[in-house]
Amino acid sequence: MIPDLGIYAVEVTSAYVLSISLLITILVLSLLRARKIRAQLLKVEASRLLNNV
Amino acid sequence: MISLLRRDLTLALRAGGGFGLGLAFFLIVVILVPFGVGPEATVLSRIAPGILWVAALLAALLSLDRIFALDFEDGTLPLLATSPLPLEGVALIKGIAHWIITGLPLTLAAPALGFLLNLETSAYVWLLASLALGTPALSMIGTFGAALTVGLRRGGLLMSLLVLPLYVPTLIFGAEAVRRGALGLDATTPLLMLAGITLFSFALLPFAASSALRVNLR
Amino acid sequence: MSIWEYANPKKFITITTPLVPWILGLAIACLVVGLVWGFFLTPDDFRQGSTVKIIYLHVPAALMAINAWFMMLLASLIWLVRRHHVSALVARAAAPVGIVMTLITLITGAIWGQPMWGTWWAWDPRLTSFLILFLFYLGYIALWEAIEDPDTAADLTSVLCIVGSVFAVLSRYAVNFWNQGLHQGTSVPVVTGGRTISDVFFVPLVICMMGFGLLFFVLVLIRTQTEIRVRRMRAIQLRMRS
Amino acid sequence: MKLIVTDLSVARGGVPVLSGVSFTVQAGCALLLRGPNGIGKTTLLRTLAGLQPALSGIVSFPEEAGAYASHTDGIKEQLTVTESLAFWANIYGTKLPHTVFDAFDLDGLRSRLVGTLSAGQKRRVGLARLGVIGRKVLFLDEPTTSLDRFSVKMFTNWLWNDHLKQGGIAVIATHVDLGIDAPELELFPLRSAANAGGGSDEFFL
Repeated sequence: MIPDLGIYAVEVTSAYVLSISLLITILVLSLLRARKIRAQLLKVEASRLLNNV
Repeated sequence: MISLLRRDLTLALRAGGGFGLGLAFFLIVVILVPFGVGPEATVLSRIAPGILWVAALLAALLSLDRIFALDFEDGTLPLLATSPLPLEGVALIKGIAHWIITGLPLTLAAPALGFLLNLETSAYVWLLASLALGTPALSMIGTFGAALTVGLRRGGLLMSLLVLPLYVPTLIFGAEAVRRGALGLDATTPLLMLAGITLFSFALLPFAASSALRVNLR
Repeated sequence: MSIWEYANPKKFITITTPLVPWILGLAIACLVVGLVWGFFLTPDDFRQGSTVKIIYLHVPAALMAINAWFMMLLASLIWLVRRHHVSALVARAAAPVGIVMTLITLITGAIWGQPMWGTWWAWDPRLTSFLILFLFYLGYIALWEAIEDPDTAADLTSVLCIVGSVFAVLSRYAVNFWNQGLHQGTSVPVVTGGRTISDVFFVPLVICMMGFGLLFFVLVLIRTQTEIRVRRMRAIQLRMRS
Repeated sequence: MKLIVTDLSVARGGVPVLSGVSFTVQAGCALLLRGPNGIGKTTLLRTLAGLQPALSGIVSFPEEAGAYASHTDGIKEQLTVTESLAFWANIYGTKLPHTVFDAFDLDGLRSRLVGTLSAGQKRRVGLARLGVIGRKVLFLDEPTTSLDRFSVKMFTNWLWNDHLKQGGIAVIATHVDLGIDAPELELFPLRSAANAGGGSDEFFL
């Protein structure tokens, strides 16, 4: 099933690997940052309720 | 408006740093290049237009952040903002002042340095023309960059990062005009484009610069 | 529900949170289908051999890189005109995604061109204009990071984005002027609508484009939500301190 | 010639600082702003002068009549005293009134470079600028910092005789007792509540 990539196999695969890994990194970084900030926000909101109460 | 220009020029003259700084830097960069590239005349003459233009660009960039920073620190900017002189006028005058202090000397000194890089004789006219048309654009775009970063801590470095991409069209057309001049080809189209960029910058960028100033004065 | 409903950040979050998983799933599906189809099932090009398969990454990424900048331009204009807080944050959120798309375009473009041009980087005009776009993105993100007060940052970056767009388009044509260009003609000329590539290559390409578009959209949504939460934290802390 | 401020609220860095500020200053009168440091005196003065937008409320005074001056008053070291004042006169399109030199006791320093003056003398040149620009409504932020007692007296004389007597208006934020009888506005009660609305951050709360 693997297609015969001919003499340019290295180029094509490296392009795909590099690009897909870049996409995955930006996705993972964004999701991690989202979770981290969401956690911090909950902590800040909790402390805010404490102060106002 | 003229009084602001006159004051800026007298300040630059008296402070001493103004005129000499840009010119000295331009001289040093052009002289350094052969040490890096090697003395072969053919190589040097081929890259001379590019070197002269990049050196002129860097020299203009060097003295940009002083445009607003001095007035920002000693409180002149808020006073100018509340004066009858519109901020757009202030930005325009600062651009012109920067050009007279840095751009003009560069343009006049460039042919002399052309000899160092043994530029083709036919290119000197085009070098003068392209610098005369291009350096005002460098000053005005730079003034916009300076206005953007006037209040920031390490604004100087950030300003270079913001301004250099904006310089690319001017650099391309400027160096292209000189290169075509050197080869004896007709260089009017790049010169026209260069003049277009300069006129565009002087027409619209003062508004962008003044809105950035207004935000930074808040 | 008019677009200005999204002005309220809290409402923006409540509306977009349920959408994110769906769009993400759809984006990944499109990408997988498009790339697999393009990589495995399409024949080689007689001239370029298998390197033509890079088209499925290069063209969509390039499209997204340019659209990202124009979306940021639109968001900046909305911010300047309507003081619409979310649109300023959308512009800030889109920049890193845009810069990744530009990076992918540069890498795939260089790799794709290497066999034909003989060098890894041949200063081809179209690739070079993406290099310049990369510098614009860098400056834009750096300006956002350099300013503490969010409102000042939003104003200044909007002005930079508007001026930058004009000079980016200018550079696009200056670069063409500067080097005749070895780039392949546009594969999908939007204006003329005609196609220079045959059907068998075309369908996976469109799927890949949808995949990249959806991925870009969901990334911007996620990052915008995060920016809103950062602003919310800052606001609460400021109020608690004062 | 009146300065009317109705229900003004100002913010600093997106957080409301003062709200509900209302007062009217008739021609020939001054208003002293009192309040602890950081209450928002400078922010209020900058908003009145138009350097920054207010959150809400209206500030009304005749067009092109306002002028702002803070203790950093834009003195260039390399210009002489006359050149500095002439510059500001040109900018504001007024003639350089020679009375201002003796009003601020700068007569002997006319051709001296500002860089060679003492701190007190520099401040007097800064304040002399107010006399030169001929603006009726002045917003002064701590005008008397680093001024010796004698200079403060001179400034108040100028303010009283050459400005207020001629129908001028002045809003001054200061801790020093200027010795002129003018109403005072205590800003402490006007500071915004912790959760006051209107700040650009309010969207995010």
